[in-house]
Amino acid sequence: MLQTHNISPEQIEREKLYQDMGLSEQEFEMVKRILGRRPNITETGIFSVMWSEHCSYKTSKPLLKKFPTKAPHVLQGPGEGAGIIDIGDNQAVVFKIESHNHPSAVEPYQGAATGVGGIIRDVFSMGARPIALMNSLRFGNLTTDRVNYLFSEVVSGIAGYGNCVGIPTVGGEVQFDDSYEDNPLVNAMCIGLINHDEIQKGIAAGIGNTVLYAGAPTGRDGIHGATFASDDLAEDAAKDRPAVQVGDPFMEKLLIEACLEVIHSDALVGMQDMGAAGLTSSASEMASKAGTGMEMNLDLVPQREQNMNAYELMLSESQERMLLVVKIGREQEIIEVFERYGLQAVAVGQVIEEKVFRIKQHGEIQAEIPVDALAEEAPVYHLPSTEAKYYQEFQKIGNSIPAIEKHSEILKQLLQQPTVASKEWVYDQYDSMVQTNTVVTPGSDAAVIRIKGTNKALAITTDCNSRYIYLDPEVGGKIAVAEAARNIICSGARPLGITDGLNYGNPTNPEVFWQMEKSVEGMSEACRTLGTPVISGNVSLYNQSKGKAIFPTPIVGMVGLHESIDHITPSFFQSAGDLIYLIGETKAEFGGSELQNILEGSYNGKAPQIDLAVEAKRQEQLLTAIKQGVVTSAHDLAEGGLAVALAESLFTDAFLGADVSIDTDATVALFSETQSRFLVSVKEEHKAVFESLVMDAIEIGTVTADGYMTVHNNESVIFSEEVEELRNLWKGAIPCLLK
Amino acid sequence: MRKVTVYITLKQGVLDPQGKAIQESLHSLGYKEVQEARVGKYIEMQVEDGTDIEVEARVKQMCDKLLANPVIEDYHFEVEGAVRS
Amino acid sequence: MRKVTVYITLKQGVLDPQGKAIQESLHSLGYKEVQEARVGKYIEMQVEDGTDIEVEARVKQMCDKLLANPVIEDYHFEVEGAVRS
Amino acid sequence: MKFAVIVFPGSNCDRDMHHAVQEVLGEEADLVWYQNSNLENYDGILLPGGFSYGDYLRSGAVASTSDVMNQVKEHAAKGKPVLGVCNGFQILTEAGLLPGALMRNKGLSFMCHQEALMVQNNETMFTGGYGKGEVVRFPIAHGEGNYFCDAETLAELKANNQIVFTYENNPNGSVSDIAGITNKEGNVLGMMPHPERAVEALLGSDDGLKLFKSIVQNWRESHYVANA
Ligand SMILES: Nc1ncnc2c1ncn2[C@@H]1O[C@H](COP(=O)(O)OP(=O)(O)O)[C@@H](O)[C@H]1O
Ligand SMILES: [Mg+2]
Repeated sequence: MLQTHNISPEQIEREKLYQDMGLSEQEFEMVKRILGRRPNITETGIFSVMWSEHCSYKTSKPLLKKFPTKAPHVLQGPGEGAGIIDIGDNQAVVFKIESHNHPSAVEPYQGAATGVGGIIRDVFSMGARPIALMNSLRFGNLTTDRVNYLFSEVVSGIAGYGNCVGIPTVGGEVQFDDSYEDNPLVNAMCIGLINHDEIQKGIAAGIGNTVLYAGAPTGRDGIHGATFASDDLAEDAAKDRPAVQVGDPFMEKLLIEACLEVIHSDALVGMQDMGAAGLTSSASEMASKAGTGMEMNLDLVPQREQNMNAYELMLSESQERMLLVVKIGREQEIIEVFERYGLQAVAVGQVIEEKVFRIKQHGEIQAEIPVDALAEEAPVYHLPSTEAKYYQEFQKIGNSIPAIEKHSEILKQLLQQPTVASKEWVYDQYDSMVQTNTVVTPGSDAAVIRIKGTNKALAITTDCNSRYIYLDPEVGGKIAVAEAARNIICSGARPLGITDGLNYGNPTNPEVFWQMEKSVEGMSEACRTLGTPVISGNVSLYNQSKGKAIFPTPIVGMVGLHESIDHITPSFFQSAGDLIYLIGETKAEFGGSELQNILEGSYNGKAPQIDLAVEAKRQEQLLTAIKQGVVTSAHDLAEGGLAVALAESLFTDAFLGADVSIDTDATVALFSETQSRFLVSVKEEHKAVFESLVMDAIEIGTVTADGYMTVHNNESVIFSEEVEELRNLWKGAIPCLLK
Repeated sequence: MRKVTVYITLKQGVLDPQGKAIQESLHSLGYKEVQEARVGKYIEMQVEDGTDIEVEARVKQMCDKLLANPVIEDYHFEVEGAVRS
Repeated sequence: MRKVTVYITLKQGVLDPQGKAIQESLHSLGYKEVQEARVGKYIEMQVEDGTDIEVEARVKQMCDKLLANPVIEDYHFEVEGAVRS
Repeated sequence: MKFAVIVFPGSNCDRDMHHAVQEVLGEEADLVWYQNSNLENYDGILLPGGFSYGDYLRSGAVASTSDVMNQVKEHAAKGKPVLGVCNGFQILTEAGLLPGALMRNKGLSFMCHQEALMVQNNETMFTGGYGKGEVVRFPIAHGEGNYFCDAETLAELKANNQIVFTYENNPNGSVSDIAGITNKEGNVLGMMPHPERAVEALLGSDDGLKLFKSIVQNWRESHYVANA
């Protein structure tokens, strides 16, 4: 790691040391202009992390502006630790997603664990009690020891942290594709519950007020992590190893309880977690937001290691740390709360009028920087964007129907594709029930969490089919939002809003930037049409190694509200005799499909098309029908099309079967991935009402008691497979691949 | 058959929450003299015999490939009856 | 300051799923010579100085009261610079 | 009847236990922080699940050495009910209030799902409301629920009818499929499965409610006799 002791400002400039820290020459010149002198090593480090993509969003800012972020029910949009949406009764839901990709590629267990820890702090720093966690993962195919290792360790890391802090991990997604082989994606989402009057902000207001440091002492962990996350993953990730942080979920649990107790004290002015760029970003952002300055004495900062210098203390990313601003004279009562939980809380500085960020150590000023220079005045880049060559080629390819002899064989293969297969191996390792609110545990379209003391519940899902987005970023972006909404609707809830986890390759590649631009535009349009504003998010760029970028992966984390728990609807068939309906017509669309993956081992052609107006109408009608109680089960069609959705609807302990008939071409009907479709079951007696409410519903068959999945067209039976056998293939696939 | 003992410890500077918890609980039990505690793994294996060199080379591979996590852990090992190399 | 090292192992007869898993993965990696693997804990402490007897007596207490669980574990320890007692 | 739910640093099923007793069962319950607490005025003590002290060293080990456990021992010595669930069970074994130990699951990983349990002994103050041999569904959520004890201890457990719950399909490698046991006297129950997570049908099972009702029922009867 970069040696930071006794390096002179001159040396930094002469030897261009700022470049190792991630600052460009132009940026270094900006720094000199802002300071009116050469920065010292500490200041250079502070600028480099604050101006890193991870903290400043310098290349993605122009794109993020495109997202719709306002709506009457949005109490807090992007900008704070997490976004907040009103759910009535003076309650609100708080949520955000965050990536921890690079750390997870280097040390999967700790990388994933600390990713979970970080997103939890974002949520409780708003004053909310975390009530659920989700995780959205991407890995290469489970064919190499390395990938298997990354996958298993990431899952244990998420489990190890989430289970210990006592927040249920209620859902997520895992997609496996070669583009993630060296660059797995680990995005964690946290959802919290808060009363309107308890909302905290990360502000350092009130000149003379005290700055408190709470939680774990500072070590040399993850120094420069933010910069690390803003660069390509080095082929020899070893050189990044100093960036590894270790999490302590036990400490986090105590921090949660202590922080949620201090928010009730009027002595507390502001609170923020120390995330990326640790002390530097939390302190400077709190001051910047309040239009104040801050002075800190590093000698007072609790330290885990010997003789750490200012650079190390300011840039360390040690976990489980919080920064609080407390009314002057009221420190002790706050400190006592932390001490009762066995936590350290120490006064390390104060809010000052002069809008500067001043750092002292050993009686000397180690850094003095205008506050706004770090946040507001960070550089913003408008990078060039070029329509990708591959896309132009793919657009020329027409939709053809693949030739298939045995549809039942294809179905079996599909069910064993890791992306389609049961994720039970994953979520069984997560405590999905702690806090006793989980009505729908992992395994359905959306997770459902009841809200104690009310008749309401929340539905949560994460979705992003990056294959479509790779083929067509704009259309794929729309689909990601639409699919999330479908999952929420199927559970019987109305979508409230989303958080977005944007994961892409190197933005300085114009084709990658084009992917970013188009997918964000697509998502934005879908958010507008479906009424789901973006209230928070995260950007992770430079997800590529050996010059190969990942599929563009803008993950959508969506939360919905059940006005009544009576609306909660399962995604599985419930009883024999129920009628099975397919909502939405089916076209021959195989670009980016799981079938294409099986047959060609790659993705090409056009992504499935989507008409957002139609999508919105169908979702509205289905939700109306659900609320009127005429829908027994609802499941959306995703990877693998109707065949997979039908099988999934039968994978319960109810040992049911289904007998459906299709009139169009079997391959299209069974495996096409045409969008905006749902599979629902309805009781005979509700037939009329259901059909009057849902326009595009076609009755395709009935739920049976024979334990077979039977598909036929008007001439003959296409196949009839034992559900139990299909289920075993589907359940066993991932454990088998890991053996 | 040889007994091989592998000691796996966290690298210096890597946070050891477990060690910290143990130290604190020893303090609360009155053992204030404990200044630091760090926890490692200790693996005992029975390995078919071979020359010192062979066995040591193989065990080193096992540590690098599986037993230790080079990103955060150090290791050392003893091969029973081997002449310190 | 003295360095004290405590070794905690599972009692014979208590089965050790972790050790078994390690042995199996070693086999699948081709290290078939590994006949048995058992995983234990290894705790390094820095303890304020005292006579050998004192320190050893205190450490023994720590093990009995907290560090080891007699139902499933055995332990032994080394006090740096102590004359084997 | 008044319950104390002991809260250790790192407990995380304390609120769930409190909710089950106070809101669902409708009995009085307090969350009692482990430090300078007084358990004298409580009729029943509940040790909730979670990761006390991060489960560092051994699950339940550190918590078992805290002062409040001495009060729990006194309370138990008076024959009053003590229920330890999951981490609570681990603490009880570490504290010596129950025999044996809980080791790493045989599959090594944490597991969370519903399990079918058989009520082996319905004559305890915790299981009076169940039928003998009744099969109930409780969630499990643990990484170290693999119950171990030596042969003599196991023989004793059987001889004294201390095995209260067994798994129908042993998920973690526990000896004799043990999911929950009592002490000899029968007033201290430790179990890995979570009855407090099985008190509302909305959440998938309410089979656990009978367990709490049994405790209250038993307490009422004994006090009726006592006060009569
Ligand atoms: N990483 C994960 N963590 C927890 N649950 C997961 C994870 N991946 C998938 N699941 C669960 O498995 C089920 C199927 O996932 P998925 O196929 O992505 O659902 P859908 O396609 O309806 O979005 C969902 O209930 C999801 O929550
Ligand atoms: Mg779905």
